Amino acid sequence: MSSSSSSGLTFKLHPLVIVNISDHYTRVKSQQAHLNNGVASPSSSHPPRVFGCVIGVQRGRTVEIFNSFELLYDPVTDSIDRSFLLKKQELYKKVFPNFYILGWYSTGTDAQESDMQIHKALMDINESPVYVVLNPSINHAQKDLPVTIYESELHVIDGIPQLIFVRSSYTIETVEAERISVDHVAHLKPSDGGSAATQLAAHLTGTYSAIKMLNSRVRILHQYLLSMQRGDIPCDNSLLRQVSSLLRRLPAIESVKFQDDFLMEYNDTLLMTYLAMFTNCSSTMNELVDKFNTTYDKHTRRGGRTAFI
Amino acid sequence: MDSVDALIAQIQGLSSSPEDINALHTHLNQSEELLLSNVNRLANSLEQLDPSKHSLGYLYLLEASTSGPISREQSGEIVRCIARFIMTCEAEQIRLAPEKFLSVCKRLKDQVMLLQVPIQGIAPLRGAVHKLQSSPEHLTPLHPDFLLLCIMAKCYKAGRSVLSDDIIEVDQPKDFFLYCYYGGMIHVGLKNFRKALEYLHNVVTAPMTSLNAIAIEAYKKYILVSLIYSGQVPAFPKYTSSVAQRNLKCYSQPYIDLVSSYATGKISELETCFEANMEKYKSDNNVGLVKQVLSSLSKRNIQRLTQTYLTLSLQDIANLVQLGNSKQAEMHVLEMIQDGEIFATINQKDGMVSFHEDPEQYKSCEMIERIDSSIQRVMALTKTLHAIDERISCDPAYLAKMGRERPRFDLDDFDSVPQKFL
Amino acid sequence: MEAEEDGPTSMVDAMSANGLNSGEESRLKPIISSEQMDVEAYASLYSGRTKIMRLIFIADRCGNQTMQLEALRMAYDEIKKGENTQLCREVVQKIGGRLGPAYEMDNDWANIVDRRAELRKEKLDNELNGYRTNLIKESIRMGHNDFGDFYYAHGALGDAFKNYIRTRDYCTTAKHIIQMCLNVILVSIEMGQFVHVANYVNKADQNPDALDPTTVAKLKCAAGLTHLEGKKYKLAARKFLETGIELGNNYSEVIAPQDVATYGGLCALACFDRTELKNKVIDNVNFRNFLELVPEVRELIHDFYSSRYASCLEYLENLKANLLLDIHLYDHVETLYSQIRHKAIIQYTHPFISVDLHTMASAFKTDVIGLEKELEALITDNQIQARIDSHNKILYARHADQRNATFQRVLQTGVEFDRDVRSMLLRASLVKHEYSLRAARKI
Amino acid sequence: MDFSLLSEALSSKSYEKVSEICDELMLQAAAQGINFQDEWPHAIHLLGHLYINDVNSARFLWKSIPLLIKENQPEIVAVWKIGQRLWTRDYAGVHEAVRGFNWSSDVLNFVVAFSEKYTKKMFDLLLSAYSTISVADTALFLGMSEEDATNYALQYGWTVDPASKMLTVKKLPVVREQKLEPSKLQRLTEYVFHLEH
Repeated sequence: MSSSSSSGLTFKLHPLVIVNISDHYTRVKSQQAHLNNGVASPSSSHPPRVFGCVIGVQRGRTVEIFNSFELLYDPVTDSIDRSFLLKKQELYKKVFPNFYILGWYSTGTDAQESDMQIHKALMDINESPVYVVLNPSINHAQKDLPVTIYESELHVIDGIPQLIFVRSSYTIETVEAERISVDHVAHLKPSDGGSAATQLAAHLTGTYSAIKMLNSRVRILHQYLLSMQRGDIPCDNSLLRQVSSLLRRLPAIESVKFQDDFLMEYNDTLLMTYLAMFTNCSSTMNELVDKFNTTYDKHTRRGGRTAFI
Repeated sequence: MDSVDALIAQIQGLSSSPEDINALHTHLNQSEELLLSNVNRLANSLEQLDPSKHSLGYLYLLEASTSGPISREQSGEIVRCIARFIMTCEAEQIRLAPEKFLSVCKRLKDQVMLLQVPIQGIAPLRGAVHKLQSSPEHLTPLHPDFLLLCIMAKCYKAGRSVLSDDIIEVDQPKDFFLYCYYGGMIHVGLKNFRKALEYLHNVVTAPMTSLNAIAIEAYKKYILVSLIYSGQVPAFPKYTSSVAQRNLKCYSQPYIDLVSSYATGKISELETCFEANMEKYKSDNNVGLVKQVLSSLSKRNIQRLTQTYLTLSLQDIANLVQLGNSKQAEMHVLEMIQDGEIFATINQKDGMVSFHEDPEQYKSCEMIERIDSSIQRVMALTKTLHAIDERISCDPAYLAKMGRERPRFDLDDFDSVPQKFL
Repeated sequence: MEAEEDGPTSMVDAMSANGLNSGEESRLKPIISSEQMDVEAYASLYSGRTKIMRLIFIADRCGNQTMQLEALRMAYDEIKKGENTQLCREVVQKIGGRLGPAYEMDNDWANIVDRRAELRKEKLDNELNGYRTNLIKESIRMGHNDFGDFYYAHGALGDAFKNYIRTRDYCTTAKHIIQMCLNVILVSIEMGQFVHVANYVNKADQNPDALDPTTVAKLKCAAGLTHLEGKKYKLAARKFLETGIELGNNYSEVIAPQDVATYGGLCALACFDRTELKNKVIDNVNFRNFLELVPEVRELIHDFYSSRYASCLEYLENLKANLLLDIHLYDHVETLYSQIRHKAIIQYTHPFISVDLHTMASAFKTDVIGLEKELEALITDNQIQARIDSHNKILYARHADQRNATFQRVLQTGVEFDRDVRSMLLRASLVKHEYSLRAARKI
Repeated sequence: MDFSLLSEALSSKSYEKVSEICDELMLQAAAQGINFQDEWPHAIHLLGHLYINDVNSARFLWKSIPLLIKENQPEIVAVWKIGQRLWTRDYAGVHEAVRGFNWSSDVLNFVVAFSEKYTKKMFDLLLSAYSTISVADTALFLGMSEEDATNYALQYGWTVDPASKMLTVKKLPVVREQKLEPSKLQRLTEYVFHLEH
């Protein structure tokens, strides 16, 4: 079933499509969880499947998949909402007149038997549609993108001609604007406010672990020396020399000079922080003043804004 | 049972749970006429109530019983009674009837003023302010009264406890004007000119549609304090109301004259100006301040010398600053060293003074503490601003204006929604 | 005749300029111009009305009887060459018979001139009317122009100005416009109306194709004078420095090339920093030609640049009396001099960590007490970053500690910010209160 | 009136607390309507202000004391005399005023403590403000005889030039213990974090 394609078409897939599918899936999944609201229903236990169309252009033997849109799926009849599809197609035609429906997408580990029904249903729109499958289960061992593109080929199996899905190879293609925005989206994490804070945290964590490491190593040395002093371990002069030279490199925090420099630096840093704080504060204030002036502006502004600050 | 006794009983019965007190409040409001018709009996009935437990009821009775004219003999007792009530009453309860509480406090203030014992009202009003205000940022009508009593009783330090709160919420402009004016006076009395300037500045630059006497008096003092503090009077900031910008100067010509003669840096000119306008300053009760302006000029002139000279003989200082002799110059310099206004050492042997730079190196723990506390202040300020910003973002008046200004809904609107609603 | 006058001066210059040790030599040699002004030589640099006015100006201000009479005599002689009888009467009055009968009012001459003027005016009037009816543009322009010339010659500057302005509407070529502008500029300078000068210089500059180098130079001078009059010395310096040598003696009705050197040199000294002085004055080949005409100015600029302040100031002092008799510069001499002196003091102190006030005082031809006062003023004005050790009479440079200054500024700003925010919130509270009051009243 | 706090402060020689205690006590007493003026320890109260160098408050207090009381209690007037000298910066006069009255036993200790503190303060002032100073002036500032003053100054390493009767001040290097709590670093981190969010 998953032999490779022999059509000789080249597929180019844009990351926007992958992000779209992933977003579609995540959204539906979280909505489903929200709807069930903790009640363990059977449907929440297995992940939902999402469906949509992929659109783009075909030039000669190159198929370039630019974008996608979502489709409504009726689980009872196992089919997609035809009228919705046509309406969407019309809308997209207006925005992207050069794009054609190239095929469809769904989620799952692999192409399923039942998918062929949907696939066939699309053949009146595109006589040889493609099928993009995104595997939503996260597998850290896998380095490749969890996306597979299938084509359908007519094979004669057991004497009966049958349509079967065959894998096609693809490359990821992107344009500048898309690359930047996808890159941006990829770096957003829902857990924190912005990347800067994360960087700071990472930096601080790094420093912290380095210091912790240093501390533990020095402690080991200390214990070693203690044992040596007690006579538990034979005295090793060359090692002691090394320890001594190492110790000399440790910062001598107790010196007056250090105190002085440290205080100086600390004050400088604090002052910068202070400056940053009230710059921050003044921006907040500006915002507030703008709003306030909007709200309480006197007598419909004669002679410009009567600013009160 | 007599109706007043019944009311007393009700007060006694309904003073524990919040629901009861609310019910009592309604009932008391309905019984006002009853109270007013029995004014004479109320003093005795009050003895049956405990001001700390039955605060609300006590308040209504007290208010009614003191509403009539008060004779001189009674007034001592009444003042004591009100004072005791204010000190012991329950803040939660009296805040249900703030007007009544205010009226009682005002009466206390009037009586102590009448009896010429303003000091007697200070502690009670201080308590009253704290009990009445919902937050330390809130200005109550009692603030100015309290400050006035402090000034009258010359207990300037006592005023500080209330002035140390940063007020940002005002109900009545008049309270605000008086509060800032008195606040400025108290800080002047404490010789805390920086703070005084801040308060007076607030009066002068406050939004106003017509000029008021407080603003004029405040402006006069503002000029004097500015001269003492910085040697010059800054121009009106642009947010000053046009009324103030246009008119204040006309009302304070003697003070404007003082500013221009101060700017010449010549003591003699300043003194001439002082003599010429003496009567005006006297009638404004500002002679003391004007004298301080005079003495600040010599100091300022000496300070200017420190910018120019490394060493200078005492005689030269005396000549340059128009002081009588070198001994006087020495005393001036010494005074300024003592007050930390200049950094210098006197060499009596050669009759010279060496001026130094500020020895502050900005690398001490004290400095850290100072910046630290400043940072904390700014952080608190930012927090306050954010809170107000959020309030105004949800204010119907703001939203209505926003809607009018941008009739069509466009996607950019999403950006102006504060992100920190979480 | 003027060229002859110029000859000797430039030869002296050429000699000292070409000498190997020219700087040294000139410093040692006594400065000539300290002697009294040679009025005749001065007057010969100018022509037309300005020559007369300058002579009268000198007579009014010199405070020296011989010189005054000399100047008035020359003015009288010059007036008699022209047709301005009114001016003649004024000068005669000023002379007051002190020059003998030859310099009394020549009424016969005056009557003849006036009568002739009457006739000429009539003739011009008729001509112009004729042109007007025939609507010949060029002739109308000429007519107005002739009227302008006529009035100018008779000292009616206002009428001259009006007529020159009127030619404007009839100018057909760029050349005409330039001519009109030059005429207006000339009259305006005489009237002291420098706003017009500036306007018409601009107007002339808008027709670059019709400008020959001489005219360009004239316009630069006019612009320079305007800036000088407006106390914009830096701009004035630039204009004079840009003036081309083509000016020569072609603009003697307004300015002499010697003036360009003096005005430009002094303004530049007062306003330029060292690099500008070097690039735009000393290395300026074009301006060097002007400077050759006034060797004192050239020398003092060089002295200034090579920090020989005593010599520089000496030159300035010697020039001062004559400059005060200059109709354009007199009002600016004091300001320019004090600016130059301040600049010199600032430059003198600049490279040193400490300066002995005694040495410095002798370099500036003053005593220590006076110098201290000057320094004090400059330090207070933040022009010199230094402090005076009055005890040992030494000036110490003060190197501001940036870090400390930053701390001070930040802490100060922080306090102010805190105060401002809170008072803003208070005002906001009041505005809000008033707003809700008004809203309540409306309901 | 409950003077226990005050007497406690006095007996434990915590003089710097006196003014605060008195101020508050006065307000409380007044609020209760007690006629406190007659038995109020004005002298102690005034001294309390002077002790913490709050001449300003002392002046206001003095102004609010009823005339009759001032007339009847010369000690109050004597205390204010000190205050007056402080107010006018009559450095030597302060010492005179301290010596010029026969203080009652209640007040005596307080006055002595004040005087000691003042002398110390004056010495510090001389130390910071002078490089050379005449013996006579030193004696005036410190309120001592010239001999005592010279000896006092010599203790601190000053040198005396007997010919000109001039003392040369020996500046002491100001050494301040600077200790930074680790918690400060913690706070700095918090600030930076506050800014990043």
